[in-house]
Amino acid sequence: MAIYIVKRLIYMLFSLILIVTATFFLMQAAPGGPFTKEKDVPPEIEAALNAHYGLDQPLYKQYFDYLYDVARWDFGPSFKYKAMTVNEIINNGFPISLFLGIESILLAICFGVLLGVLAALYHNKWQDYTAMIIAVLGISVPSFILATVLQYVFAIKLGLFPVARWESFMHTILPAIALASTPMAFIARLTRSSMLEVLGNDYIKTARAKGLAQRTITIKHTIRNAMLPVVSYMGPLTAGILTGSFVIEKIFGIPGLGDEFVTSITNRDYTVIMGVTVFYSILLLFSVLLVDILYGLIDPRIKITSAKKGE
Amino acid sequence: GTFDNGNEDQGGGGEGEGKKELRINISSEPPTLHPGLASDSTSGVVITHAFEGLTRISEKGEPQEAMAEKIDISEDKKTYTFTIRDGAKWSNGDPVTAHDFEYAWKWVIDPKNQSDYAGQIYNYIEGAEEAYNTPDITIDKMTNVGVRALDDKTLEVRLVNPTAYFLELTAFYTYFPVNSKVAKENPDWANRVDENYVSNGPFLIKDKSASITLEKNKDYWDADSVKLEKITMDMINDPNTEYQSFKKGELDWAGAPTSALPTDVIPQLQKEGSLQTSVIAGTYWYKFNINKEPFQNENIRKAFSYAINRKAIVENVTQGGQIPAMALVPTTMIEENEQGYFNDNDVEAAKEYLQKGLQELGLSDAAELPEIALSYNTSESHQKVAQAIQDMWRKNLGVNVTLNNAEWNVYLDNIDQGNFQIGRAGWLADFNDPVNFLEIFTEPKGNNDTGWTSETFNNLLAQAAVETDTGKRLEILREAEKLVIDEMPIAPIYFYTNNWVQNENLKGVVISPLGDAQFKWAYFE
Amino acid sequence: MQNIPKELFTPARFDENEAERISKPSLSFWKDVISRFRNNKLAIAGVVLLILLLIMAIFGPMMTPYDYRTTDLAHANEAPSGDHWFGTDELGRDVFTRTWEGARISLFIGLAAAVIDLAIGVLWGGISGFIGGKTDEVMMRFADILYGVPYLLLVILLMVIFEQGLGTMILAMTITGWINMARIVRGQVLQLKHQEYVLASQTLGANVSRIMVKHLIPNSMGPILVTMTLTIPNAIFTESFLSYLGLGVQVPLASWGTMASEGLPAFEYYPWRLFFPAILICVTIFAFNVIGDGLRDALDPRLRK
Amino acid sequence: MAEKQKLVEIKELKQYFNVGKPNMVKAVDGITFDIYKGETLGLVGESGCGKSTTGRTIIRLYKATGGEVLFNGENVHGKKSRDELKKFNRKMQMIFQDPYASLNPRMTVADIIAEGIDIHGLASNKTERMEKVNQLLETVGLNREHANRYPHEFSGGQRQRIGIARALAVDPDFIIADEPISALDVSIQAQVVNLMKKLQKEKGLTYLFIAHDLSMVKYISDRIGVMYFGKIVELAGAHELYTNPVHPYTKSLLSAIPLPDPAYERNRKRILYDPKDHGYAENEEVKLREIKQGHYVSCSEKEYQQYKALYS
Amino acid sequence: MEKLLEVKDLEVSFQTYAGVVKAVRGVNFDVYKGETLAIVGESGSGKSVTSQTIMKLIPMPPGQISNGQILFNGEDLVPKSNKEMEKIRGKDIGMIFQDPMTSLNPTMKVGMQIMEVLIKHQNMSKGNAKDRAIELLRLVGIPMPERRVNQYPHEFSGGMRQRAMIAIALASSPKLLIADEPTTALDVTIQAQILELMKDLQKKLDTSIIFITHDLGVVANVADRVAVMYAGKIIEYGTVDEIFYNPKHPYTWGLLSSMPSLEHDDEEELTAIPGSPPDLTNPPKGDAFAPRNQYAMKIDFEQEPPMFKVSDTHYAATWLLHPDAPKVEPPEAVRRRMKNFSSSGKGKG
Ligand SMILES: Nc1ncnc2c1ncn2[C@@H]1O[C@H](COP(=O)(O)OP(=O)(O)OP(=O)(O)O)[C@@H](O)[C@H]1O
Ligand SMILES: Nc1ncnc2c1ncn2[C@@H]1O[C@H](COP(=O)(O)OP(=O)(O)OP(=O)(O)O)[C@@H](O)[C@H]1O
Ligand SMILES: [Mg+2]
Ligand SMILES: [Mg+2]
Repeated sequence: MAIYIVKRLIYMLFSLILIVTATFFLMQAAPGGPFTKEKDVPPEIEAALNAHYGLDQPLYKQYFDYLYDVARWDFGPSFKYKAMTVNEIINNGFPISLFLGIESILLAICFGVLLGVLAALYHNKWQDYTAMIIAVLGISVPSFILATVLQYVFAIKLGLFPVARWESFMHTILPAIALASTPMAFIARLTRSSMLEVLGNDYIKTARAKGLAQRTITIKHTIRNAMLPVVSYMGPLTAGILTGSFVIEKIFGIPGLGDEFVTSITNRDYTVIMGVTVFYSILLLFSVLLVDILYGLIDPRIKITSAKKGE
Repeated sequence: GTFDNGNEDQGGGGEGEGKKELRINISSEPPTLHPGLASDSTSGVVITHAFEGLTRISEKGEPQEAMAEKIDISEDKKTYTFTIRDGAKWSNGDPVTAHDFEYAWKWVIDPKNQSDYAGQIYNYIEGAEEAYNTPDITIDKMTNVGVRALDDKTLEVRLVNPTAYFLELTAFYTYFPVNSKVAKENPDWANRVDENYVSNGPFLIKDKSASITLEKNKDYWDADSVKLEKITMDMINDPNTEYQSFKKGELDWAGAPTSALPTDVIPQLQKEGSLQTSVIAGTYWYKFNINKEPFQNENIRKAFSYAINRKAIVENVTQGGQIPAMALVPTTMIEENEQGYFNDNDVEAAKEYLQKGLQELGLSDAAELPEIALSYNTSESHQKVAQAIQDMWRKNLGVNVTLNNAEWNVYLDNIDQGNFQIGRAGWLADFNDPVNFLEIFTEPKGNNDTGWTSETFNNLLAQAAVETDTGKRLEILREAEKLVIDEMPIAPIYFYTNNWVQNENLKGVVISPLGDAQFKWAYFE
Repeated sequence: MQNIPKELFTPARFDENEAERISKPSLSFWKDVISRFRNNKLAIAGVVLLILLLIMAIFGPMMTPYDYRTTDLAHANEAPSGDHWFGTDELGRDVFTRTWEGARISLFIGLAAAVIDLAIGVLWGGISGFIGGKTDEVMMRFADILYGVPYLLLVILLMVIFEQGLGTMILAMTITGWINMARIVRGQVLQLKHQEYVLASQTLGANVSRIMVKHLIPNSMGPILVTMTLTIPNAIFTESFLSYLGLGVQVPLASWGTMASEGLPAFEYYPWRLFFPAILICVTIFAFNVIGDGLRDALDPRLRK
Repeated sequence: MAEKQKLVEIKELKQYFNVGKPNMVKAVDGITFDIYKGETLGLVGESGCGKSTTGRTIIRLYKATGGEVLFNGENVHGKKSRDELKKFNRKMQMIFQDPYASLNPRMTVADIIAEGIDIHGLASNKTERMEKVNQLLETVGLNREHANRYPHEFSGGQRQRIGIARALAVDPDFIIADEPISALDVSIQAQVVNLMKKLQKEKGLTYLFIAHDLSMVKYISDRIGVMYFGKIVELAGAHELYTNPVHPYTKSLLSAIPLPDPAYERNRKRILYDPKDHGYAENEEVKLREIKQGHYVSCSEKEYQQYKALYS
Repeated sequence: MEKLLEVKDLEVSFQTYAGVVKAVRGVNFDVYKGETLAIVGESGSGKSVTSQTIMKLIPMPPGQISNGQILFNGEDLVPKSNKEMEKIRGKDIGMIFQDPMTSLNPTMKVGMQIMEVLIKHQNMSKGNAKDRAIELLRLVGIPMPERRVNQYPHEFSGGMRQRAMIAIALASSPKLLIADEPTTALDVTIQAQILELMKDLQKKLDTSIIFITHDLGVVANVADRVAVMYAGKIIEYGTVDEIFYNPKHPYTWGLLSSMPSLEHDDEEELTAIPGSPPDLTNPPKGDAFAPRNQYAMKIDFEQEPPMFKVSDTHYAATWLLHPDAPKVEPPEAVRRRMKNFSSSGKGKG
């Protein structure tokens, strides 16, 4: 196990370096730069700025300098937010995105699994169809539309929640719901289909033959076994949601990392792009690893140390 | 000048009688809180309330003494002597001195400090440009720069040219003072809002996190005029959310200048009568690339420009009370421009010009024109305008133009490379003078991507620069403007307005001719 | 029992070949699938809906005297009426015409993205899972890396390199879109590759491509279909995002995604601008979902003992 | 027997899984035996003792960890080039255990049977291909009407026959049958076994017949090998093995077979086997030794002497 | 002897896309206290459906009990609700399934899977249940049960898993144990162990067993009485000796003669039953076995045979037993058996 994790960590490091490299050169290749302004900056000033931030150096040198800094977990200053370092930006934005992310993941999992389980238990009955319609709505109404509609209905018309900002728990509810809807729908579909599969297994019959009540069977024998595909889906999803959703953060005026990430790209704020990418990739790679380890915990048959089955 | 990159300018309702706290939205985190580094309107709003320059734009829209108690201007209008007000204090209790101004301005032109707006100073002040271009210069060595504290109270400034609008410039944040004692000891003083963040304005920044909180500065020299106890500036980046927040009463202000109203709600607000509109110094235009077929031909350019129904666009598309532009310089600077130099929606003339142009190009029919694309940067409002105009060209000229949008930086890059036929641009003045619009066209580079040049035009501008008589100077400038409109390297569309909605009880907000909002005098009824 | 005629107790002619007869009528696989599918009312409803949508996409724009691009500024933002069945938009264009014009693009994009994601994902995931070992590790890490690189940056770069247009947009959409499909297919293949019919094919000397095409892919159709039904809405909205960035369909051409996004801020006042495209997206996704479910059931070998 | 021609020679074949990991399994641990042309060699042993692995390693589904397999004197595990491999694939075929899992549910019977024909290009056109398929169907006792049907429409026995037809399509000399009847019920087992015997007679096939049902193995095999934990413990002629089992494991196995005879069953005594009973010393060499002509038993030198005295 | 279970006219069908599958078409049998009834028959003949119907474990829908009664201790189980059945399942009736590899929950410890039954039906505390689970594992012959209770099924071998299944089925000492092909997946040595274990436990607990299999060797080993099923019907039943030594139905003949015996002559062909089972969505008219029956008469294609009585304990449904039917010679292998029957005299006639 330890060996396996060490091995995976080494792979992760490689992947990370490749992501950093790719992002670095893509970013450099994108037109515009951090100092491209609405009004043309006089060339002298631009040159001075470039020199100051080391952007006049040959690309390979900038690259290796950057790698060196990343290795020390120092992402440098932001080009746009002159008073801030990238580390500060991440430190400020991430806890907020994390909170929102965890809230919506919990929502997505709880309701997604609930819907999926109901749909499977009442296969081809009205419960199933209702769950299906909710799931279809969740899949086909993207978060930004849902966010706006929720905001309008629950904040403006009914006045139950604040419209925007990040101040109290009440402020987190609508964005979390909007963010959770699509993953919830997907989880519901996944859970339904894997529940149906599990329900067809012989050991469910065994459990029924023991005289266990339906509820006990569902909770103790089916859900856990049906969670594997959901867990695989959770890997990339967790990383995505934890680092924040740009649209939701924008719509609800939440000062999280997702908004920062997108803005940094439109601003060509090189250091922020790189810093957030590194951070995000580490999260991503860790969650993929975590999923593999979780597999083993959920299903004792899966030995992560041997071939990893179905991510 | 600043290009407007697409934030629509638009704008009332709300309760809160006798409230002492104002809540507004500035859309995003201010990139900096250092007056010398700021180069954007978001930072500008915060800094303008936290700091004060020698002058401040008054309720009437004119510069007024602020930190300066007295201003003497020399005969040749090139030397200004400012006397600092008694009782002007920094928030840490230090008096504001002329040295603080000298230090702050020189700090800006010190190339080491990478101030984007260094040009705002070195273009006007004697010796400053040279200092800026001297490597290894330090503030101490800038002895030839025309700004000098004669004593603690007196600041002498020498200009390169007589600059009619210099006192407006001194109200601009790049010209704000910084506490030189604190700044010298602690070069990063502006990075954090703590005891080192020392300012001298009507409000003081107390907190900066998810929002910025400013509180009334009790020691401010004109504290009696300041009625608000607190201003909170949120950072909601979505116009619709901002507007909804306003409706819910969570904000006292929504829309320009620090944000924009969602275009679709504007007509509704107008109907309700709550929309606030003010004309500002900015022009929205389409530029023709005269190095690309078929726009090397003046008549074709004219045809395209004349075939636009600006009134329809302003009334039905942008809907924010904008003024159709048949001229370059906004009406806030030249009132006569409400009429402009040609007729709006002059389809007959347009067709004639088209015919003429086609003949000159050796074509017989508009269908033989090369493919034409209209480029604009991604934004909902640009897109609407572009679609409407595209349809006008099709209907009026029978020309099919394709639309081509791109992400902001990509768009800028394309324009810079001359990679366009027709491109969208908007120019918002940074100071209240026609020159700000005209000087764009002096060279076929920089901000003039059309490739258009004219010696006559350049001569006119040179003449204007040294003309001290305001009336004459304006005449010369108008002549230059006419020249641009005659050759039509750009097709002006409309003059910008600010649109916003505000709490009904909120009074005393000052909107400058440039469109900036000041809450120094604001209060709730 | 008593009055059974005696002659019935004579031996019948016994024919071994007759015994081998299968009493069920012969149905080919696809006929079987189709008959199974046809019994699934919900799935049929999905097909009917989809056909209706397609018909409307073809003929809808012809049903009105308007076209999708002619503006009529005097009649902007009008509510649905006898003149404009779905109302008009902010430039006075007929929403009905634009909606069905948009259907062409959105349906095309949705299907194209789904098909391309499918092709790449199946190939990548299939090879990765089937060969396994180091190849698998490298291929999957590559997918992780692509997933890790900021998407917006990729899109911006594509925008610089390629001409604006449908092709570029589809490229932008599929550049990372296939990854999910690849993961799913890989998971399936990991399970299926040990099936005896795959081994049998190997002992006959089949090569990888044959095994993929003949054995692994057809037997992974279930999860593939589910994933595909999820790819479609994604593509429809990614299209509006990309178009907004300047990579795809150009205005005044409409698509459901762009119409919904543009209608969103105004939905309080002009709800029809959001409602019609949004509801049609839902209907489409619903149709694809039930068809997907129906197909999966119809293709499921376990229902076919 | 000695004059018979060796078709397959298996020498010290080893197949370990997860080599180098803590969960390494020595599924096949150095087995050596020959298969003669035209004979059926049965392979029995308890579940998990490595029978399937042996078969699959021989046919190269797994890469052998050690040892070699000679087919007609050629080492099949040394082969590299595609063409050589293909040629080899034609000569050696396999029938699988599970008639449900070994036929692709989404292919028609004709396509399944013709898979080998397609791969090796044995038919020049469609009609020839169909003709071959029909012929094969008839060979395994099905008729041409079945060609366009799908596996799920067939009973287990019929499916297994389709599997056999698939293997026969490439005209192999040697067929490895991995528990071809275990999953079938008795009445259908007979169908398959009869067919296999018939084909052997007609085509001179050689079988490696893997099973754990000893009565059926005895019926079909000429010689039988008994496997225990990755090793062959006894190898002898079928009749010889049943009448004179030597190795205690073989005895235990034979005693466990239930017979469809209630009277016999009521009196059956089962013999238990515990490997510890051998009491082998640490360095004692345990290997296959011939105690009688054609009868090999895995034993130590001491046991060898005992067995020899007892049985010959 | 006392009847524990009576199944009367049981009919079960499944609604499928392809039509209604009539899986069980009128089955009657009884199970006495302490006896073992074996049900044999071809794959798909309805053995599992019959046994699962007794427990009401068939999925409903698509399954449906369209007719019949299942009297357990005189009480009809058919109209009982799921809630009521929960009290009977696992307590009065235990069940062992065919495949030990898939019948245990792979993600739950084996101990827990046994404890569940005890907690549910005996209201035991967790601690007591665990002790009892260890005891049960020991009873079914699993070494070191203290350690094994905390292991997962995949850490058990096939034989051990099947024993764990038996432990679950026996946990609350049921009166009836239904074993659905409990040894098909096991090799002979382990199979023999399991069979011995079951017989042993039956003796100790006086349990009745329904033993389903298609392995006649196993039947011969465990059964007191045998029922032979074909296409959803019982076509012959009798004591084990009657069925093995004096079979009457041609299908039973086919079954018995298709097995090679150890003394069987290797050169001789096995007598296989040709063809494949009928399609139960559309059962043929007359005797379902007729198309595969080489002794079929014209009447077999016309009318279904009733149950003919052979002896008090032995019945068979074939027109061959009709007085008008011609006398036919059973196949060679069967004749040999019959000879044994009469010569050894073990049959009760
Ligand atoms: N791919 C594999 N990876 C790891 N271990 C394996 C693999 N295949 C087989 N084994 C192990 O090798 C041993 C022998 O397996 P094999 O399938 O050859 O047994 P068998 O004799 O065919 O058993 P059965 O009668 O159950 O089919 C078993 O312990 C099995 O777990
Ligand atoms: N859930 C179901 N839906 C539809 N048909 C079913 C279902 N369960 C069983 N059947 C059908 O009922 C018939 C009897 O099946 P059953 O499982 O009882 O056979 P069996 O005698 O136990 O066979 P085996 O020996 O293979 O276990 C079969 O034709 C089967 O296809
Ligand atoms: Mg095996
Ligand atoms: Mg069964």
